[in-house]
Amino acid sequence: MSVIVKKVAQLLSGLIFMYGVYIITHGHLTPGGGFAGGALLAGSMILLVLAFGSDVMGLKKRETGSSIIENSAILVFILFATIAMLVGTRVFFHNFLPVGTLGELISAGVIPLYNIFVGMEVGAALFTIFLALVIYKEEVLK
Amino acid sequence: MSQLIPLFVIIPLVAAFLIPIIGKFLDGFQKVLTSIAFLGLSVLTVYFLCAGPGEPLLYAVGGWEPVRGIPIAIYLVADGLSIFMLMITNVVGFLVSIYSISYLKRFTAQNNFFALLCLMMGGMNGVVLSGDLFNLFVFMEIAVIASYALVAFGIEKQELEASFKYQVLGGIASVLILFGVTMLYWKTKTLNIADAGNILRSSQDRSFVIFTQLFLITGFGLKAALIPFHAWLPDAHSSAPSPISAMLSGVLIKAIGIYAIIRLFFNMFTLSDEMAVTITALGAVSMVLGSFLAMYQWDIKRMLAFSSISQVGYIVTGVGMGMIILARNGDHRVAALAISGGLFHMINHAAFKGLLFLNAGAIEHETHTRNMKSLGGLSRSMPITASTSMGASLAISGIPPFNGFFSKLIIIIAAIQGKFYLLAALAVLISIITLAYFMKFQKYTFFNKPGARDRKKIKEVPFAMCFSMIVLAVLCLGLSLLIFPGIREVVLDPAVRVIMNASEYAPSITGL
Amino acid sequence: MEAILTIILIFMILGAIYSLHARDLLSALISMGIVGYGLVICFLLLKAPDLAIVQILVETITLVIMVSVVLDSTRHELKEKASIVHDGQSFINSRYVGNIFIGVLIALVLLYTYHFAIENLSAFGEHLMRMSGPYLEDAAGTTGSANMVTGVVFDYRGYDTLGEATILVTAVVGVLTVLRIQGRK
Amino acid sequence: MILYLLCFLLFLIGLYGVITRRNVIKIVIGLVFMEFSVFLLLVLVGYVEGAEAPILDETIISGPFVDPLPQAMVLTAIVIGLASNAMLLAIAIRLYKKYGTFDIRKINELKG
Repeated sequence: MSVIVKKVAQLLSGLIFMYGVYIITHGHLTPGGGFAGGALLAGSMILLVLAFGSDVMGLKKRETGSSIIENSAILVFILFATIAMLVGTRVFFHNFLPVGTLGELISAGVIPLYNIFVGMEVGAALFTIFLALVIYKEEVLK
Repeated sequence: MSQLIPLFVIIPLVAAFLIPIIGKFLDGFQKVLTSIAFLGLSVLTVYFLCAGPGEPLLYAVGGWEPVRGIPIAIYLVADGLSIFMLMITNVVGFLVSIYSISYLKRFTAQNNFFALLCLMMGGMNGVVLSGDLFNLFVFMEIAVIASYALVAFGIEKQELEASFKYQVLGGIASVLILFGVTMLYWKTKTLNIADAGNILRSSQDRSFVIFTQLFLITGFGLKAALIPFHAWLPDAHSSAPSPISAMLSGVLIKAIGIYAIIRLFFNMFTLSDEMAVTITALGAVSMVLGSFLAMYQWDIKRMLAFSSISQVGYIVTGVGMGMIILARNGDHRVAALAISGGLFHMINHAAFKGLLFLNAGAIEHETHTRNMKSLGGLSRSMPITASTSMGASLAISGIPPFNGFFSKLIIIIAAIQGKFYLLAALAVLISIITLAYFMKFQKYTFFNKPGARDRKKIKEVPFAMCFSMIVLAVLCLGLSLLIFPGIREVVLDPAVRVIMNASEYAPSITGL
Repeated sequence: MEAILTIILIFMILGAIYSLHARDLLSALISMGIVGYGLVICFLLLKAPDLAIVQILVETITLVIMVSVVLDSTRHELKEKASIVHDGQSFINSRYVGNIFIGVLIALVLLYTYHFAIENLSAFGEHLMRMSGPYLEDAAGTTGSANMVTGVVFDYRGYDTLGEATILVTAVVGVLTVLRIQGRK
Repeated sequence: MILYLLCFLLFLIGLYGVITRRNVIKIVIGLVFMEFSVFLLLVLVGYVEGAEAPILDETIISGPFVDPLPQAMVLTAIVIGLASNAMLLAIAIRLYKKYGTFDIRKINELKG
């Protein structure tokens, strides 16, 4: 890719990443949430990979760690759901933190936490799928 | 006790998420963790079976109480039928996980295999416990997507092609089911199966009901591989690694195909004569054509796959006859007999078909071929495989005292009492044909003169594989005990009661 | 409202038909994009901004992946044949016309049946809530989430979301399994 | 009514594509169209005339709102569709490597 594309991608991907983080953390207040924000995070990474190529970023070898992030995030997600079985009313997936005031950033109990971990999980998962189907594929097709 | 219900889903999922993280650094972790998790699930199931209170156990996820009598949360329901299905999935899953430890030595990426196995298990447990239409769909998708990957696990030409066919037909089936769920939500404005059942019972909208039922029966029929929706099954079951064939054939098509059909058509929709006849006809056609197709196969696993279609036909025929009798308001005792015959055959089929696929895997593991023509004389070099597969073949062909005899007998008696003479005759005839092609399998594989291959190198498979085969063979004999009233009342009768009394299933959830 | 949606849907259907009959795969994918982004507009008009965001992102990522898959295959076929990938069917064939006729007939019969099936269901825009009614009543007191879709996704139906996230994990493990370099030792 | 019929037509077109097309990628596209039609149907079912999106802020405090449940279901279903498409594409790539084509008439080692 040309220098212009690289420079623009470099600038944009940071913005997209920040926007993804915003969407995730405000998932319980504004449209969007873990899934949309996670897809944005993956999108910013994908943009970088497409602009710079996988060689530059050292993504050719398969141990990129994105699948570890993904598994850890979903593990924490299910852990929170299971913690609810041990505290308070002792029900799976019960919202065990205080609900707080409607419309504030820290409110809605565990929902923002779920949002964050699902966002991480979706972002890492989509990026891994992209890496597998677009980058590793070349290795397979050789 | 109902506090423990979510564990059936949490345990396999947590195991599946841990394996890719820790298995990378610690070799052997994946096998140990999977086996321990599945053993724990089996123990939990047995506990539920023995200590269960008899009435359905309910669990509202998130702790949301019904508002104005309308359930708003996702309910997990552990009633007789669910626990019966859990027993099939978890016990067979545990034995398969033990078997895989040795079988998988030749493959790479064992972490992924065991993670996918755990995910498939979590999906199936989620399906059989779910009391919510959309939740059932979601967990069904977990199970089938894991099975798509597992069928293609060997990444050779045939496996990939089989997986592709399976995925396309499975994808159509999933969309059809989601469409059916959408239609149901449109009509009933709820996703809870019991609540939706109450609304459907009180309304008279035949064109809607028939249309939705056709979508759902096609979707779940594709998943259960009833003829004419069977095109994917012979390829997928014969190409997958053998433990996975045992899981697919023994468990998956029952948990996401037949179980879902039973649950939705008995406990949600009002029984209708046409749909009952359609389901029975699908079952009978599968029963007959499946066994005729199986006769011509020379590939062991293809033969077993076609035989699965035929045996699943028996199950659906049994259950369908019960449905016809109930829809026509006939004798409830005969209906109960037919349904219990179908369910009994379901658990038996899980045992002997799982065993037969494991045997086929053992043969392939040692001789590297599945073609009966090039095998022979294995009874001397592989005594355990030979004797267990003999037991399973006799069981599937309905020879006493093996379990298959009793379940087929119950189905045939129910057919005669319910005046379905043609179905009774077909069931007997197909049983004889089954005996014929399994004797062919036995003769060519274990008793004929040894083939051209080097006999010396062939020896019995490792201990882990033998262990699973022996336990399943013992189960093939032991499940015959289910005809005795004392045991039947614990295992079969609660499941039959749930199926028979749709009106009992609903109030326990919506009435509260 | 209904008129605008109808027009968009007709465009989506035309795009779908073209996509399935396009002679090279790249134009098929581009017209698939028409359908996908049309769906995004429908979601926006139907007051579902969350879905619109997710759909536009998922559609874009899917298109990027699919184009990359197709480009790889067409590149070396281009060298050989100097032509685009054919789907192997021409419109002039008489058997093909017959097939179209049968297809349209089946579609009409099914649509007619469907019309009867949905006759007595609630009409467009007249939806009455039963299960989801309580979800909307007191967001501040129950879930505390101002975005009630998020409230439903993570609280009332959090268990579904667990399943959904698990499906993504399954797909990742499955894709990595299928695309590994060597199958057997 | 016309919207629902068009939606079902999109479903049938997808089904037609899956059944009649001979190219792996076209089959995937057909499946995607079927999924799209069901998503749209779900959201159409949950729409309430003159209602707001179910998101509270300073200006929108009370209803009527459109039904959030079908939206949550579609959110889940979109991700499920993405996952199954990814699996299909992975198999398609492998098949292409083995057979050198996307034409399923040439991918026929098994009898079915």
